[in-house]
Amino acid sequence: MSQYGWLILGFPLAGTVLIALTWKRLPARAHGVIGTAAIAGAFVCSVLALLKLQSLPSDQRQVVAVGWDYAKSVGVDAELTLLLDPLSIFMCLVVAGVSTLIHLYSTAYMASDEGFSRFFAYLNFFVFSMLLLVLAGNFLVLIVGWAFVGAASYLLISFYFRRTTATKAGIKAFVINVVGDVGLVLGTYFLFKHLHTLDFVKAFERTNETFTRNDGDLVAGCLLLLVGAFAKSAQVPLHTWLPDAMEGPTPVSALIHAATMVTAGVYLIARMYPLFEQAPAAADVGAVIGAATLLIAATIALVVTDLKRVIAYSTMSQIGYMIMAVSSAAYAAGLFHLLTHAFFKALLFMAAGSVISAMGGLQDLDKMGGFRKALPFTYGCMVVGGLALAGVPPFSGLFSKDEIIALEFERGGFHAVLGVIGYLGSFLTGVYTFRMIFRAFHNDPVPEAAELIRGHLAHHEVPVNPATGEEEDSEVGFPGPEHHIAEREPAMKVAMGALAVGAIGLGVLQVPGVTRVVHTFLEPTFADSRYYAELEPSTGSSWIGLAVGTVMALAGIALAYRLWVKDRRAPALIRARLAPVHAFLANKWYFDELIDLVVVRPSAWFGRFAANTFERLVVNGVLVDGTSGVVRAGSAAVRAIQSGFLRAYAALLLGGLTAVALYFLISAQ
Amino acid sequence: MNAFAAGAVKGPHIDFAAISPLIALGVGAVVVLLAGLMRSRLARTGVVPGLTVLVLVIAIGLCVSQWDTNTAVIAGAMRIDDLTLALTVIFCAGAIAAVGLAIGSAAAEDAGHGEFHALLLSSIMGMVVLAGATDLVALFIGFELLSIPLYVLCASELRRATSLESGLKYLIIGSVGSATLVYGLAFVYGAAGATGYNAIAASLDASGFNHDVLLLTGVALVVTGLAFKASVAPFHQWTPDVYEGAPTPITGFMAVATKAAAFGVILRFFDVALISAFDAWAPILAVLAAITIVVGNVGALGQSSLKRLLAYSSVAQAGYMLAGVVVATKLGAAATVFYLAAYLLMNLAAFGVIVARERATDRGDDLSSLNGLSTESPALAWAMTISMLALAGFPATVGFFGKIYLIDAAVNNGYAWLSVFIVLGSAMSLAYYLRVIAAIWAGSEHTRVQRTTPAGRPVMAGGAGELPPGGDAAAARGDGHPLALGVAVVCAAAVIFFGVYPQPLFDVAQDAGNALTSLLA
Amino acid sequence: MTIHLALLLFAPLVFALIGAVAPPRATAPLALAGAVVALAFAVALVLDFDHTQRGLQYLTDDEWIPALGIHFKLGVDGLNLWLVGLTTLLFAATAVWTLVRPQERPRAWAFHMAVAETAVLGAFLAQDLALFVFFFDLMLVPFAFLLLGWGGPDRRPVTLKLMIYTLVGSLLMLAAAVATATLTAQASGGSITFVLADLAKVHLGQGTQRLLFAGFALAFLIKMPGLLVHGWMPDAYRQMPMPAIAVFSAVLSKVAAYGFLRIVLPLFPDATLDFQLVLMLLSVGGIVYGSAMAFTQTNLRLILGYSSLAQLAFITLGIFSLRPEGVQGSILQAVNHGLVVLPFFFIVLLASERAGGSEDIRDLGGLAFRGPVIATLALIVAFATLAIPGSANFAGEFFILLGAFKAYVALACLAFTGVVLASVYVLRAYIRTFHNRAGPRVEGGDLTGRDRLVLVPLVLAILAFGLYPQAALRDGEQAVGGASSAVLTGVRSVP
Amino acid sequence: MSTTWYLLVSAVVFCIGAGGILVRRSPLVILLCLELMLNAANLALVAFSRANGNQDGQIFAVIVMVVAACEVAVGLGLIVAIYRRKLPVDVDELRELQG
Amino acid sequence: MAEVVFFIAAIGAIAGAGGTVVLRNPFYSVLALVAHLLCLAALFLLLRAEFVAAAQVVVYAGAIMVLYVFVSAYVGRVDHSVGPNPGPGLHWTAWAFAGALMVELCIAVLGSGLTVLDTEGTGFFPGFGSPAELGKLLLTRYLLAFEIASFLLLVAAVGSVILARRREGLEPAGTVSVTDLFSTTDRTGTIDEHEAGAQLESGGSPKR
Repeated sequence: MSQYGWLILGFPLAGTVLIALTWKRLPARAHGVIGTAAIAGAFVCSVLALLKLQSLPSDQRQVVAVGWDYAKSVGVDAELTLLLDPLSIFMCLVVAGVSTLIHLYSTAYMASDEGFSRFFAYLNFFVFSMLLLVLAGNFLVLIVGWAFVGAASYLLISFYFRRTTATKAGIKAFVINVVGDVGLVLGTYFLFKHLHTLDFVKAFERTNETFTRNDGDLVAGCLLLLVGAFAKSAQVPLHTWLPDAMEGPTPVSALIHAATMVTAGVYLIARMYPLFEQAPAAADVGAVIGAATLLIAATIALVVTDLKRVIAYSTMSQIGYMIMAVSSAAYAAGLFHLLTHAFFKALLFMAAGSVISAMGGLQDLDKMGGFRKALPFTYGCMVVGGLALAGVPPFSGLFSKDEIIALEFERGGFHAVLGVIGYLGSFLTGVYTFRMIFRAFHNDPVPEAAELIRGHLAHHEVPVNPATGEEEDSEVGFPGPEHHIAEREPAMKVAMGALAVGAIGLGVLQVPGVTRVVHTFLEPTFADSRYYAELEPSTGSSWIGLAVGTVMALAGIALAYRLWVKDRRAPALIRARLAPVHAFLANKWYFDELIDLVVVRPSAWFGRFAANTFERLVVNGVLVDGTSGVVRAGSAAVRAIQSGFLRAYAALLLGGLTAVALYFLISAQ
Repeated sequence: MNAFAAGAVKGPHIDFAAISPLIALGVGAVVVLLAGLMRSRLARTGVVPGLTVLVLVIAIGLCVSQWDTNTAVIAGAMRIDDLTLALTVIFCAGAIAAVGLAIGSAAAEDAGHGEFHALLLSSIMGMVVLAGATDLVALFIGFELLSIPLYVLCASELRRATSLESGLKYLIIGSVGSATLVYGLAFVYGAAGATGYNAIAASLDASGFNHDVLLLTGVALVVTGLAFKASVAPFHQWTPDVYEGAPTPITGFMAVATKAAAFGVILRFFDVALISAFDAWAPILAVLAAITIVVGNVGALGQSSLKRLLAYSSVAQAGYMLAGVVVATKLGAAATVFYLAAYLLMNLAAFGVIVARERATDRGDDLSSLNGLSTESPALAWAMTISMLALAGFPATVGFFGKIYLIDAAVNNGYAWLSVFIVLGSAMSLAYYLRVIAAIWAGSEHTRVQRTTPAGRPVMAGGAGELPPGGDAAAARGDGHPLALGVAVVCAAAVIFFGVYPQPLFDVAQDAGNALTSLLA
Repeated sequence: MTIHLALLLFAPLVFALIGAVAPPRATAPLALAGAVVALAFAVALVLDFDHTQRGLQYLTDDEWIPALGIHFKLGVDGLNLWLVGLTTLLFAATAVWTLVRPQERPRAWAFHMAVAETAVLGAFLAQDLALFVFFFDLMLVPFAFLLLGWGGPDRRPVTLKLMIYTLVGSLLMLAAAVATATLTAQASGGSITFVLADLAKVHLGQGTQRLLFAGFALAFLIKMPGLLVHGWMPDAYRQMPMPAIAVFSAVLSKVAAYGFLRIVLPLFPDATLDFQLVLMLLSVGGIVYGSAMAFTQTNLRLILGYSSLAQLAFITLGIFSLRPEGVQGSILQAVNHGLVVLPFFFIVLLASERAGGSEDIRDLGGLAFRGPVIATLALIVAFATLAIPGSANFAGEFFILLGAFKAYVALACLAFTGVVLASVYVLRAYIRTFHNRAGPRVEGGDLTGRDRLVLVPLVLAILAFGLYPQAALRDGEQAVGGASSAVLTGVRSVP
Repeated sequence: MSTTWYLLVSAVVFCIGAGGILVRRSPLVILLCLELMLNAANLALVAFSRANGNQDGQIFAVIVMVVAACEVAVGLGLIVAIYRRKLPVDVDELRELQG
Repeated sequence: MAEVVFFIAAIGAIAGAGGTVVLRNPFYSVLALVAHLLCLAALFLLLRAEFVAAAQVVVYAGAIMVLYVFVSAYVGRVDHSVGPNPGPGLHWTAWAFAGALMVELCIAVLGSGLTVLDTEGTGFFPGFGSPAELGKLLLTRYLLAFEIASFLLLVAAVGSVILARRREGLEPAGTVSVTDLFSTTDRTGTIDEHEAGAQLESGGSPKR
């Protein structure tokens, strides 16, 4: 069993190293193959691990694989351990599965890019990190994986490193992720202080006997873990990096910033459920933040005009659902949504990538339109993804999302309010998703679309940075000079098709009253949960919920259709009438400005203060110049007294004598 | 008590073996003086210094051969013990170096070789008397025999106005010091009723006048007189001027030997005769030590004359050494002697380099004369560098252990605060020692450029004692004076040797410290 | 009693002395040989070390100066084993560096470097207080010469500043060391001794301990440098020749941290407890301040300088948490920091060579395009520097902060800001050097084969250490208890 | 007359000599003032000798006289040498060395 | 009687000392010092120091002072030059220090616990202070000091020869005539420099 764990990690790592070492010796194509194959290998291993796991009795489906002592000293018991249980295998399957498809997509999408090999090395490294994260058997390894995905994310966001926008976005993402790491580490400290172990299994066993319910340190620890989760999963207020992360190549957005990495927070909360159940106060905070995020992100998505950013905010919003779910003990629902979301969101990004290619690299919705005929396959995929996202039956998103909402109502109390917010979110999701689709694909074709219909893929004379319009060095070679659309690339088509199938059909895993595959599969992991078995809405109420959800989604889609297809002057009117609201949303609720005001500016001020004032006045002024000044003054004095006048010397001698004699007179009896 | 009635006066027993170094020096002085009358210039310039060195070597040999004697000689006027002998070796070693440095100098030429060297030997004789004196009269006469030849020697470069100026300044200030000293000695004599150290100590113990105002005022005057000789602030002001003005070999000699003599007499006078008034004089000496450390180090900053810089440095070093006296323990005395020996080596290396540079450049003893020394003469450069590092108390030089020993002594008897002054003073001293090192190694841009052009030329050798191979003209010019080079290199090598293996010096110092039996361990 | 450590200690010096008389062409290889011999010794030492045993191993103990009770006593235990390894590794790397980038006047250079290595090794190995002080002060001398002889245009005043600044501390330490021995002898009634083990047996009075502690602490803080007493650092970092500052930053600062562990904690346990909070506050201040300064600087050397300030503050924080975790982390982190700083400096050199000699990030940029290998290696080093989890640096910081957390939760939380800021300034430096558009004078290609000799082994060492930091932790475990047991026992009564 | 009186006279003379050194600029007169100081010491020595009833002080005084003579000889020689070099025979103008 | 002599001699000594310092002309200063020395000799006699008193008169007042006279005539008076000086403050400081020192010395003398100071002195044996007694001491207890003193005189002689003898390359001095000795004006006359050197040498060893 444990060898599968190592193999799952080994394939992508080997892929990274192999690509890195052969970057000059092998053709770039080969690296695409190696990268994809490595991930596919990991997926196969995951499947094998799944089969192996299912063959075990359910109470033994928790295997710990021990590598070697990592940092085992003076009471810290950090070994390199992997934990293979249904939850981690579930995550492995999602990560490896979606990754394989995205790698496949990338082999075509990135084909003309100079950084092709680098891209696959990074991407493989990311998958390795992500798998390490989900397979981690103790806190330290989890943190390592956690940080590695952050690093991989950084590398891929600033993949086009000649763009200052990209490098800025990269550092922003990384730093916020480090904040999350810090939260995680500090949270670990709070827990370790009492549990005296970093091992998950041991820690969870000891939780209930060590901590009373809502124990102060436990809540603090859990809240800090939440900080980690929020930073990684782009929850308010640590979400600002995610929209900027769209600077990365589109497959990266699909893989990291939609399907896998950003859901790590969900995984974390699910993984730590024994702690959160013992610290419900912290769990409630998670749920509320999740709900807040889903709403805030959805509202912003209504006004954003950058194609990828719309999807990014939608991702935030959907992860809000998941966080809300797992924080409310709806683990299976949350993870199920994670699964379906991975498929339809990756699909949406891939489709968006195709559109962006068709636009010659531009991402602005304002400049798009009428691609329906030019990109029929892409359009289809987009619609499938959109419907799944909005939650229209029978697409997968409906089942997963509405299961969450149903469970919120089932929990009762303030969770019911969260459920209402969930429905509101469903409505908004419908609006913004189809706003995007309608604006890109419907209405009159823009020149690029028209050209494409005539069979010619638009290329700009001078490549520009889509974010700023700044001209780019042409000799750089990345982004590549050529663009690739799904219609012309079989690899892209295969990947998108596979994802589309998942987006449509995965709902069958958890049809209320019919199937509960995910729930059953994950049961061994959550065996000790207080809620897992009990928290179960009745089939009837679930179906009612599905109905309400469908209505909300359709209402949203209808509104979008009315605004952006039927009555195309309406948006401008609304915008004019609600100018402050629009400004508020367009500025993303001013979160960037707020963070700038609260964190960045004070830090920068402190840095300037340190450099210009403190360093100059205290460190160099008082401590260096002051001291040396005193010495120098003393030197000047001594040399001034040394006037060369013999008589003055004699006078000092006599004066000294007088003083010495005075001392002796006084000390005499 | 009628001597005439008793017939012939019976002279005191004289242990000729014990005072043989003194005799050797005295006889040597006369012989050298006579040898200086030889007509042949070669004889005068060659034989006289040779004879002088011979005398000094004999004196050292006699000292070494008598090691571990401890006897009062000539009716108790002097004590020949390890302290006296150790200091005598230091004087003679300093003098040998001075003779080496003085060969070919204007001072010896102007003064006449015989006279010059005879005066040098006489001065050493005075130092020996001073270091061994156990009687106030012997102390005073030794003090004068040490000083008067030096007044002349300072002024001996008669063609140079500053030499005369330094001679006059030294003479007048020195005489004021002597007068103060003798006045103080008079008071001490008056209070104790005797001139012998032991008699004084016994009398003070018996009469209980340890803290009598008359005695202490006398002590104050004596402190002033002796402190003046040891360049203790605020009685130090003659030092920079005289050191700068005097002929460099004499400056080097004065710096090491006079200081050693002054500390010898201070040690013996305070720790033997006045030991019972310890609690009265120790605090003020400690304060003087602190002032001296500060003034010396502060004054040396910003000096461009190397001799002047070393003069202030010697003031500071006097402050360090005073710490060994203040504590009035055998450890303290040993530490002082150790430091004196260390100081001899460190300083002579520096003076050797200064003499060499005075001959080689037209910049005299100015700091700029060292610019580019690292290329011109690596041996000199290393000697100077080692000397400066040692004076600053860096490890792997003897100065490091000197400081450790002094601090040990200070802390051991409750003067920890003084050790803080010692180390802070050392830190300050870096500011000027490093300027010297920087001048040698970093030099001016001009010399730096020159240095880089001849690629592959061995610029630095591994050890201090190594000359660059081949007849490199620049190097030969830089080395200047072979004897000065020799002095510098030998002393620098010794500084390093004793910096790594200081035990022999420690043994000597401990023996010397133990000679003061009046002290506690 | 063995002679191994003495051989290790003097190997570089002996080779350098041979090199000084050998033909000039042989100098650099001989210097390298000396460094490699020392490295081989150290590796053998690490491999042969018995980590289950408490106390010193490979003891060398001879009387050096009986008059003062000073012994030539060397030994290794968990506290210094890996630091010795680090020192030899980094000096060997520097020797290779010198081989691929020959310095002017190679003989002198090699000689000073060898003296430096011997002095640093001596300070790490010394088990006698006077011997420690001896080497501690000595190691400054070669660097003064390196700065004077090979430094930047302002080298003279800067040498002065560096030397005086650090020597003020060193000399106070000298006084404190002598006072320690003397007062210990007085307290015990025995004869004077400087042997650390003997000194630790005697308990000095509280007030005395405080004063002595202050002397040592000041010396160590200045050398590190610690906050407030880092005034020498910017100038020295700017002016020193690159290999010299690399070693200086990587190794010398660790001697100071090590000094706390070897000397201060065992000898002055009471004072350590008294000053714990002060030192921890100073450390946290250093972490925040150093990090903040590091991201305001534009000169890469200074970024590294201030980052070192912050990193050393982390190490101090760990030591003065007075928890085994913290101490353990500090030892590990000391090794880690050395391991990343030297290659980082080399990378700065490579970058500046490709940007017309400028070390200012405003003149750099875009190097990754033509130099992907450099960029990748630099990336690994950069990530290790910012202590990304998975690097040994993170393991070190994890332990340090855990120790600090156990001592004072609030301070640990503040210290974490340093972790965040580290990612800011390291990535800023990395991006401005390797990413973005090319700077105006940037040209030149990728890593050359010769430069690879320097960089690759070090990066491999970083990676290996990141995979298995346990190696150092295991060896340190016994000593951590031993070195600080006096304090740590006292700590138990502290809330 | 008690010894104290002699000592007081000696003290006065000593201080006059000391003050004289400070106020006169001719090295010649300064040497004279030095003589005054030495003579004051002599007076004190002889007075103490009388008070203590031993002759050590008188011997001391004789030695001091010898020393005084020697200092004078060298001092005057120096003054002559300075004069011959056409340097100012004035201690205030001999200040090439300073600082 | 002794009191009268004491006061006369004491006042004379102090006056002589004052005169030495105050008089402008170095020549008069020398004369004042001679007077001072003679008074001092009287005090010595009162203190039963016959040999010292005699030596004072013969050696000091006689031989040494003659040297002064010669040299002061040779170099002339110099107290009139107006060059740089340490400033008027030094004058006041000088007397302040001297005064303070005098007060301290007086306190020391008056405050001493030594009772013998308040007497005329302890008893003495016949021959106290006589040349014979002193001579005996010089040859026994103070033999070292005596021998060193003689050596010191030799050294002083050699030293003054070094300093004062004529050399090539140094500008020749003028000559001094005996009449100039009594000149109160600027140096006008000269003395034969060879003679001056001889005088110095003879003056250097008054006891030989």
